[in-house]
Amino acid sequence: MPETPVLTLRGISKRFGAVQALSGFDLEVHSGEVVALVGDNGAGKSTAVKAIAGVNPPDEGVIEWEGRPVSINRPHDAQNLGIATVYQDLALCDNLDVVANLFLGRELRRFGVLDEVRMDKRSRQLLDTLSIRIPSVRIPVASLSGGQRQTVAIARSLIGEPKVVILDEPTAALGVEQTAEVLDLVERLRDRGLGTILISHNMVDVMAVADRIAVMRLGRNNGFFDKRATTTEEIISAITGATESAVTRRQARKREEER
Amino acid sequence: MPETPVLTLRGISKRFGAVQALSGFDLEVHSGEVVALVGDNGAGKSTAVKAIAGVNPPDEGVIEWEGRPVSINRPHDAQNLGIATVYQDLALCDNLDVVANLFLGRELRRFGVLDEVRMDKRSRQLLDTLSIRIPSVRIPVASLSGGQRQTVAIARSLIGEPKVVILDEPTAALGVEQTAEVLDLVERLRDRGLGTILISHNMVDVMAVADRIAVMRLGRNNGFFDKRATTTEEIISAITGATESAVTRRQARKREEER
Amino acid sequence: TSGAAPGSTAQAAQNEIRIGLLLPESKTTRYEKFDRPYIEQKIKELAPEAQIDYYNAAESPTTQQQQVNTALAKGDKVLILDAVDAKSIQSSVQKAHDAGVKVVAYDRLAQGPVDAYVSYDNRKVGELQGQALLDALGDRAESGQIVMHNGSPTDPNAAEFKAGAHSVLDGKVKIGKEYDTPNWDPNNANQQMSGAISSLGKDNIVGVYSANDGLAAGIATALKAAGMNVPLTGQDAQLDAIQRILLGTQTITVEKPYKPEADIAAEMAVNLAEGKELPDSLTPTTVTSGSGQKVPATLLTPVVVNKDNIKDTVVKDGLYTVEEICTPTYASACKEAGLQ
Amino acid sequence: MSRDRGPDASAQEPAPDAVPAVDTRLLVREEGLKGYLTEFRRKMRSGELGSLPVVIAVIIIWTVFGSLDSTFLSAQNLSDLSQQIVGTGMIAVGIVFVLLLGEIDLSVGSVSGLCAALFAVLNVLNGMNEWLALLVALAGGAAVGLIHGFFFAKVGVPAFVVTLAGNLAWNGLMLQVLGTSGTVNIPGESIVSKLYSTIFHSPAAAYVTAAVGVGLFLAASLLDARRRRAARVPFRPVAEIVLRTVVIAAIAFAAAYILNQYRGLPLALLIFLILLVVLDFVLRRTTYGRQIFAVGGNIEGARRAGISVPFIRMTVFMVAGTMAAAGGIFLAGQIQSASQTSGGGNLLMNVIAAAVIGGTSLFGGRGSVWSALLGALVIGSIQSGMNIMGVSNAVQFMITGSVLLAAVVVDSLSRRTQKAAGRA
Amino acid sequence: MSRDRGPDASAQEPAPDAVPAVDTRLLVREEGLKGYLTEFRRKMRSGELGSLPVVIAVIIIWTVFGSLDSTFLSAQNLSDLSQQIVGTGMIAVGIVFVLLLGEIDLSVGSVSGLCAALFAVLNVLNGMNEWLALLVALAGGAAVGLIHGFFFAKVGVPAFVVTLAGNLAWNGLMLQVLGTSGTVNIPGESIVSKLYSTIFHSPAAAYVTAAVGVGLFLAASLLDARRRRAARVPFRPVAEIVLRTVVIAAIAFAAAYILNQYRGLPLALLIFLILLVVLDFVLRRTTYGRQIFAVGGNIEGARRAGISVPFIRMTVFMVAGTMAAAGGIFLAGQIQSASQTSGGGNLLMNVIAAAVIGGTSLFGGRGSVWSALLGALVIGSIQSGMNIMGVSNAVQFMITGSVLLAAVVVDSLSRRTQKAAGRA
Ligand SMILES: Nc1ncnc2c1ncn2[C@@H]1O[C@H](COP(=O)(O)OP(=O)(O)OP(=O)(O)O)[C@@H](O)[C@H]1O
Ligand SMILES: Nc1ncnc2c1ncn2[C@@H]1O[C@H](COP(=O)(O)OP(=O)(O)OP(=O)(O)O)[C@@H](O)[C@H]1O
Ligand SMILES: [Mg+2]
Ligand SMILES: [Mg+2]
Repeated sequence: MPETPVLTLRGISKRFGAVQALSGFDLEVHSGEVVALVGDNGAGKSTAVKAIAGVNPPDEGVIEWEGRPVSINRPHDAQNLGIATVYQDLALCDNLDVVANLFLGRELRRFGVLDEVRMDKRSRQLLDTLSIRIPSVRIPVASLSGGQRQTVAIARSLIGEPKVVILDEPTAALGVEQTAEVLDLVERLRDRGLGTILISHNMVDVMAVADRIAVMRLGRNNGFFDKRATTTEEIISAITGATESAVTRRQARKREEER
Repeated sequence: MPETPVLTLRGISKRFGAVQALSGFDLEVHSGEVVALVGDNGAGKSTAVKAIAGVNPPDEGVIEWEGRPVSINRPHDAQNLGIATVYQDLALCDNLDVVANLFLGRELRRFGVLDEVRMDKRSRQLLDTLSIRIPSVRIPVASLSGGQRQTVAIARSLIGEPKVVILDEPTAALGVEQTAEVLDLVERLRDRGLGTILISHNMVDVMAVADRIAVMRLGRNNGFFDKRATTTEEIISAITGATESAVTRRQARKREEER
Repeated sequence: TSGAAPGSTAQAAQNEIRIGLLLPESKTTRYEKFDRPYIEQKIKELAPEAQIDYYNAAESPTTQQQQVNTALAKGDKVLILDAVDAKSIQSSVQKAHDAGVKVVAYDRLAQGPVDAYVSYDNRKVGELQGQALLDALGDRAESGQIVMHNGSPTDPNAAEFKAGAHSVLDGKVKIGKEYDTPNWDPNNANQQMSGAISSLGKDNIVGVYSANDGLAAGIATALKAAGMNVPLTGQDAQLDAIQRILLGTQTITVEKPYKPEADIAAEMAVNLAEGKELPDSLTPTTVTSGSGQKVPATLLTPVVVNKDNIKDTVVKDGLYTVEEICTPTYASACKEAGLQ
Repeated sequence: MSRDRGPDASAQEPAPDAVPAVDTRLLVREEGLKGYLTEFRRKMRSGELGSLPVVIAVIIIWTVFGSLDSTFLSAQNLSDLSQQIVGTGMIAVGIVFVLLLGEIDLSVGSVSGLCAALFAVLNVLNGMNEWLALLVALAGGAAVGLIHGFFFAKVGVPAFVVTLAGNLAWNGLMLQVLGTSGTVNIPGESIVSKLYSTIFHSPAAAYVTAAVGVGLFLAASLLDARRRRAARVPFRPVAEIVLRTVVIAAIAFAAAYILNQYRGLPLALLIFLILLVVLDFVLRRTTYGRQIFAVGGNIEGARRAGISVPFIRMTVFMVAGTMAAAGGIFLAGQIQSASQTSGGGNLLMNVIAAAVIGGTSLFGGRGSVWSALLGALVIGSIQSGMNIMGVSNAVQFMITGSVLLAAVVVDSLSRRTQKAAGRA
Repeated sequence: MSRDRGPDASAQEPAPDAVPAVDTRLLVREEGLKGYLTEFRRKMRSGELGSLPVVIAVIIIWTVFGSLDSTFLSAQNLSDLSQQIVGTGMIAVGIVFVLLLGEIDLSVGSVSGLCAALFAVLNVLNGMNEWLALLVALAGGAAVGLIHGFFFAKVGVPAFVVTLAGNLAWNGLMLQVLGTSGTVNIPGESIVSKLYSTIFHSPAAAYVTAAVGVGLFLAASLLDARRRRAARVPFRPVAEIVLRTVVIAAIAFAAAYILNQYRGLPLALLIFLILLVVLDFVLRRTTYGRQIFAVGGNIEGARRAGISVPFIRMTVFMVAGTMAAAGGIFLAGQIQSASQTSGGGNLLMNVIAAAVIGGTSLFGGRGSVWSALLGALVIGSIQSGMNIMGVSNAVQFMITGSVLLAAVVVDSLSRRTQKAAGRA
């Protein structure tokens, strides 16, 4: 790929006490590309995301934004660059209403005062577009269901003008329909030229929307795959680090049983 | 099915303030059977589970255990009957070590005093059997990864002698390998004659292990399906309540693109 | 204050005079500003080589008990003891006595085998306050009512002031409202006074009894806010009270001159430390303590301070200088009162 | 900033003409004036009681004490009350801010005493210019708050322990500041005394104040409704706005009338009311206020939204410190002196009780500065009533403790109902 | 119950001979005596400081005060100290229990005063049998704790507010109980006085106590190791057990020696030590203790594991109330009287400081009753030292405040390190 990636990670390391969560992790994201980040539990995916988003800055390594090295030490830095993140744990404020949550950290103002009217209007438009079912934009998030909260969290990342959107297991808690809608959404992001990092354990979803797949294992890179030139089996063996694993055993058994 | 179901729910209703989360919900679970409970976000699956487990007793309806009506008002009641539950949110005590968490609420005792030695031994055996990777059974759960915590939570439900195991989205947060292991485990439970209720949004997993599939929609039953006599599409349309939904639209689009 | 030789301090202290001074608290100005320096000064004067160990119990009887232990561990031979709680200290006094240490009860008569006692008479304070109020009222005493503000119900001394005042006032004047004020809190007194004014009506109140100057501060502003100027008592001769007396918003306060009390305590202590009997001049009377002991004692008489005798009381006793009292705000009032 | 570039409505599926999806199980939706009543009933049921319990409490208290002793409801007593609540109320405002974060400040009593002592010693004893001394005292309160905030926000010590330790330490410092001088008189002409005791005798003052307040409220409501209507988002119907305005006007003019019956509008009350309006605006209509609520609701969420949680925490504790200083100054003005007992006694209990009674939740993220006014009114009324009745101390202690307990029980029960109604 | 029927090892895959899986990134594992040192270093780094800071604190404090005034380290002073810490320590034990739940009890001061007053009034004034009166006082403490626990566990009011309200209300009740009599003297022959002041003069008493304690520890350790070895689970090597026993023996006999230098072993200290051993056992080796830790770690988790959270909470507050009563009785025995100031002053600060200084976390789920002993020793030493030096009150207030702050700062920082090392 000739053009500069919008976001590049090089040699990112992060250690938590006795655990080396990331060591020398690399990643590139181009505009208009969906990169799936997959890996076993504890592989370090969320840690990588938090490093990009400024929640837990890395110990070592370089983050480049549109070719320039940048330092991202606070969530605000990432936001200002144009990185929007939807976290695995939703991080909504239960006591605030949907509008307030959508605009949290980037409220619209008029004469220095919150412009509720514009925020209200904008929220309705946004939620309508995503066909999100919410009884009122003025009810506290506390009264929404898990799926509704997840869609609010995703919608929130699209307020502002992100160039890169990071989704950490956005569909883990979602029903089939909502999952389909989120996948639609991811494709729409790509169509609009955004770079997207999608973390998921669901190979079906990954194969459905990703352009490239980055596999992590024990805090390191374990291969990059082009969606069109790979198979689910290949990725799974990169994830588990073996051709022989519980997954393959299951599959073999099933095949046997079917026979 | 002629023999009495081990667990029967009849006309269960539960209301939270303004939301009627369950209305007239029915369910039967037989020994040696895996029942998948599926439904959209907010359909009321977790609410149903909590009703069975005594966490949030239902407002109306009858719960029968081996044919006898029982009342389950506290988690202890459910445990005593032989119902073990793994919750969507893990509910482990971070400050306690793995052994203490495994035996929490049903500690082994010797002369009225905690029998650490036996609990220690038993834990090692159990974790070995499930081939769960944990550095030591004596480290606090706080230092385990999400996947490790999930496996501990599942292992915990097997201490005691449950006749029915309820798993609320046990694989949502799991990697492919751990997912395969959990599915193995579910099948082993069935082989040993336990009744299992499995909640999942992942149709692949559901179709892989379930014998029967109960679909919920807006707090009500929306059909029971026999695994061998149904298709994923049929179940999805029962979940979404329509033949035309985001899921089918996606599939149609994909097929078109591929052509 | 330390400097004892290493090893067993009890032995090292064999020949020197070593006196422990135990005061009850430091929230009230008097202890740190007057009692302690006066006593230390007088002891040094009488016995220049004397060692003085100072302890302040911060209003806690338990702390004071521990401080007595500490004093005994350090080898003090005489304790000048102003008890936080005259009853609670009994076991400590007994312990000191058993260890051969003499105890001079200061200001409050500790129970137990005390060797000497010097104080002002608290009941007398209440009587003086009551009498001063009656004097100021004159014949209005018959027509109107007064409001009484007693001290904190947790302070045993407050009960004595109260009893003394009642013994004079009862039957001479109608008491319209009476309050105990927790923690001697002036804001509380202020609100109580406002309530009393609303309740009784400002024209029916002819005078106010306040157990101390702190309460009087709150009461005076409530009276002022209601546009009233009636006789108001106090106690302790605080600087702010003297200034109020100059302005006429308070009528009297009761001074208990610290110097004589401190001097006598010091003399008693030094005498006892040197193993002498106490001369009659130091113990003109005998009092009976709560635990039944007869204690040789000096009881001093408190003084009523009013606008006319400020110079002869607080200024003469060295409590305050004229400059301290007569800040610019009070300059004209001072002139009027002949202070400047 | 923030031109919304979210997925544009012109994107392919889902069809833009899809009926707005409504979950049939959601029993209540917005629907004009009638919906307002339904909404009100829903709120009651789901435990969002707001200031209703406290209004009822005030009515009960006034009725009881008024029937026991008629002086309680006299213009004079109510007028005194309106002055007396200002000191407590000011400190309670700071507590409201801290409670919105879900934290507590146990040091405000000591801090108020310390700052009053600071003013008195600087101005009266050391002859510093009184405005400057006032500023120093307020700044001192802010600095103390900053210290608490630092240990809480940066070091991670729970706020209630920091401030518990502070409660003792600042009391020690106050004793040190007052030193051997003890009580210091603040002259009647001093700014501090005047702040408390000035009263606008002209009846016009009270009425004009009431009129201005009501007018502002009406204008703001109408303007907002117009903008909302223009933007096609739900708005309050004019009928509802008029109704609200009428209720507020009734209360405002009644209060003005009572005050004028005795001596007129106290400056202290006016300052307090203006402060409340300003701070209420800050909390509800500015980014800073929104961020306070966000931190009170979900700390991690707020942090990830790019809000500097330590900044919010430290500034909120500075607000609490400053308000404690301001309250301390008014309390000193009340007795025209600063003494060693300043800020002690039941003050801490009273201000916490005031904030909670007023309807601000202990659990964070829910409340309003008006709680401080309402709560201080309840506490002040009880005290005034007990003073008039001449109730003994032991009983007063028990009553104050019980009132605080009752307030938090209501808060806790309402939160529990809310939890059951919303999602836990 | 509980014969483990978990999936049997004979099930198909995974192969039973699979190598025990070890995550290569987990840098530390168990490995005998050497691993013990590594483990120690890891604990230090990850913030699990346990009682190390407090031991260092005691050493520093003793060195400093000892060098300033030799009286401090005299057998007489240390012996007095060993008695004086008992009252504070007892109350601190209750606080430790409450802290293990992650809660706080701000009423223990008042409760201790109330119960002491109860005893004094019943026994001394009303002539009730002294054992019965003692029982009533302790039961009173438990009842008060039950009330707090009820409002906390059943109604859902935050514990710190319930107990803050209680602090005032119980103080009021104490004043009521003491009534007009004010301070009540407790005769020297009374059981309460004797509990505090009895001293076993025979040197044998102290040495035998030390020997019994050390022996029990050794026996228990060896037995446990044998059972573990038999069950093929990791066990402590004998070398390590011996080392630990030697350290404990050194401390125990040194303490006995010092006590015998002055007057012997105080009964109060003996009672306190026995109580600590018993409660430590309850916390670490019984289901009840395990449940307390579980509730302190994750309330919802504990609830779902079938633990009755309200029961645990209520009983823990009852323990706190009872221990407050016991402490109050010892404090009354110390001054042989119950007065209106009992339980007031800095007592609350001191006991909270003692519990936290001793290493029990404010954040719940982490700590030990031995904290109460160690913390009370630190607080007691500082006070005794300041008494000997004659430090002024304003300074004492500030120092006590700072010590509490320092203790919680250490706790908070260690928790933060732990969070970074464990999973947040
Ligand atoms: N704050 C933290 N403190 C200590 N260790 C941590 C922390 N966060 C993550 N870890 C550790 O770092 C490793 C990587 O964790 P991470 O959450 O990034 O995994 P993941 O790939 O997101 O896993 P999952 O699929 O379960 O979400 C794990 O071993 C985890 O225990
Ligand atoms: N404690 C609660 N209080 C109020 N409402 C609740 C509560 N728990 C659940 N609900 C509501 O009940 C409905 C069903 O929720 P439930 O959690 O059972 O759904 P679910 O089927 O488990 O969904 P998901 O797939 O998202 O986990 C939702 O509308 C939810 O908002
Ligand atoms: Mg993750
Ligand atoms: Mg669910």
